[in-house]
Amino acid sequence: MTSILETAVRIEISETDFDVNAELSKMRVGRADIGAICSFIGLVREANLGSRVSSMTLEHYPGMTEKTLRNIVAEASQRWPLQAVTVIHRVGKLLAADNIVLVLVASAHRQAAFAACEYVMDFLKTDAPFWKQESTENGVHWVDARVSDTAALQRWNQN
Amino acid sequence: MTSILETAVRIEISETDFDVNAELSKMRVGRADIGAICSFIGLVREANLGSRVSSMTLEHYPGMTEKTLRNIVAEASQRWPLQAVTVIHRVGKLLAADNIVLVLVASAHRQAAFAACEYVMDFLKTDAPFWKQESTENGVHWVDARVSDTAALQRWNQN
Amino acid sequence: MITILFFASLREALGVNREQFDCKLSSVTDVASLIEALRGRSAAFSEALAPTRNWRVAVNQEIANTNTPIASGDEVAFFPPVTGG
Amino acid sequence: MITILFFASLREALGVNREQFDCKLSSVTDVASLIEALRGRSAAFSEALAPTRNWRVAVNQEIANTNTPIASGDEVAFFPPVTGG
Repeated sequence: MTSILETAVRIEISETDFDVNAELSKMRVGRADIGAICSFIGLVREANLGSRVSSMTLEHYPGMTEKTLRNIVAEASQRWPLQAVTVIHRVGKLLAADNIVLVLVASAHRQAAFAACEYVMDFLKTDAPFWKQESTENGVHWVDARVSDTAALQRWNQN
Repeated sequence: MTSILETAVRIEISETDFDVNAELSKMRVGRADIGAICSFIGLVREANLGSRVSSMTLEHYPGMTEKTLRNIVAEASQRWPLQAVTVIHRVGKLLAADNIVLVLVASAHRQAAFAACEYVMDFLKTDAPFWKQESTENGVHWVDARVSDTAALQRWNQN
Repeated sequence: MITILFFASLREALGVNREQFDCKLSSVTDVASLIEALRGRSAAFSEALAPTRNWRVAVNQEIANTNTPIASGDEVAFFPPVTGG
Repeated sequence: MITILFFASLREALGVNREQFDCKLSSVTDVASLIEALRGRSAAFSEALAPTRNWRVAVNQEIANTNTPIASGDEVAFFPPVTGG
């Protein structure tokens, strides 16, 4: 099992959009040992619980956010043999269909890449200090945390 | 549960490389209902079982390949609520670090996107008629199928 | 002195995002005593930080609980359950 | 007539990738009888399509087995276990 020291980690909180191709290139440059890259993109859905979301504002806790994401990636690197991990999360105002978050996980093997990418997303959802405020036709409101996100963590205790 | 008829499916067998950003754009154009896109990229690893792979030639069974991939995507669409699926697999000569395969799965929810993307890759590995011939310093040889790829299917019987 | 931060709906309900707080003046030694001191300020604070409300607390950017000790120089943050991703 | 296809290591071992085959001349009615007819041709065919060898067979582009019936117009393919992805 590789440790976090051997895994190339990139964490970024950004008001601007990310470029998936550019992030893939950064991760891959100069190496021919990667067999699999699993990526996840989270997007702003226009429809959420029956209301039409026109925009969303993402707030976070600078410092704790990066620390939390680094810890999550370090845990994943202990569980699976990872080669590189990139996590980019946007903050500020986002519109429907905009990108919110990008997670890229590279490994020699596909199962490790899939599992670690989903692990990072699951813990990002429950532990990383981001908060969403949605603007809908019914006004502005803070998004409630979902029980299903906490439930999703259960599977990682079984390994 | 959506059916295959409601899922936008793109299957391509190509001698040329794919552009992840372009494929993401095609999948996303004109829609704001996607919440999650899970993607998988398989790459040519330079080191494989101790030999150094300089290049690889991928052969396939035209017709059966596309049919098989469509069936796999249709099965995934029955299991999870998917919005769009893209599968691009390269054939011909590939070099170390080149892209081999791209799978993109869009869904309103991340767990469906992750599960369906891994499902498609697992069945692509065991059912889609592609064959790899590697060139290493020890000569040219056909890659052996791996028992671990067949074993990976077991999980999908448990649901 | 400690730094107290409030985020998201808590920040809005309390009308403050950051303040400096003198632990010694209020005999604050842990999260529980800090909350007691803050809740005594106003109805808004009492309501927002009530034990029945679903807030989270972090001390020095790590998730904490009411038993977590607090000392001068610490950064304490209160916020609702997170909703990123 | 049926079309027979060979892929990858089977194609290389047999030196043929595609052929037309007359089912009636050889009384071929299913995959088993087709294999019997093909194996009778040469040591290379006998060896490559031996039951102990790990080949796969598809009829009309769907995975089949030795019991699968074959009729005129069908496309039958033999190949090793797949290794894509």
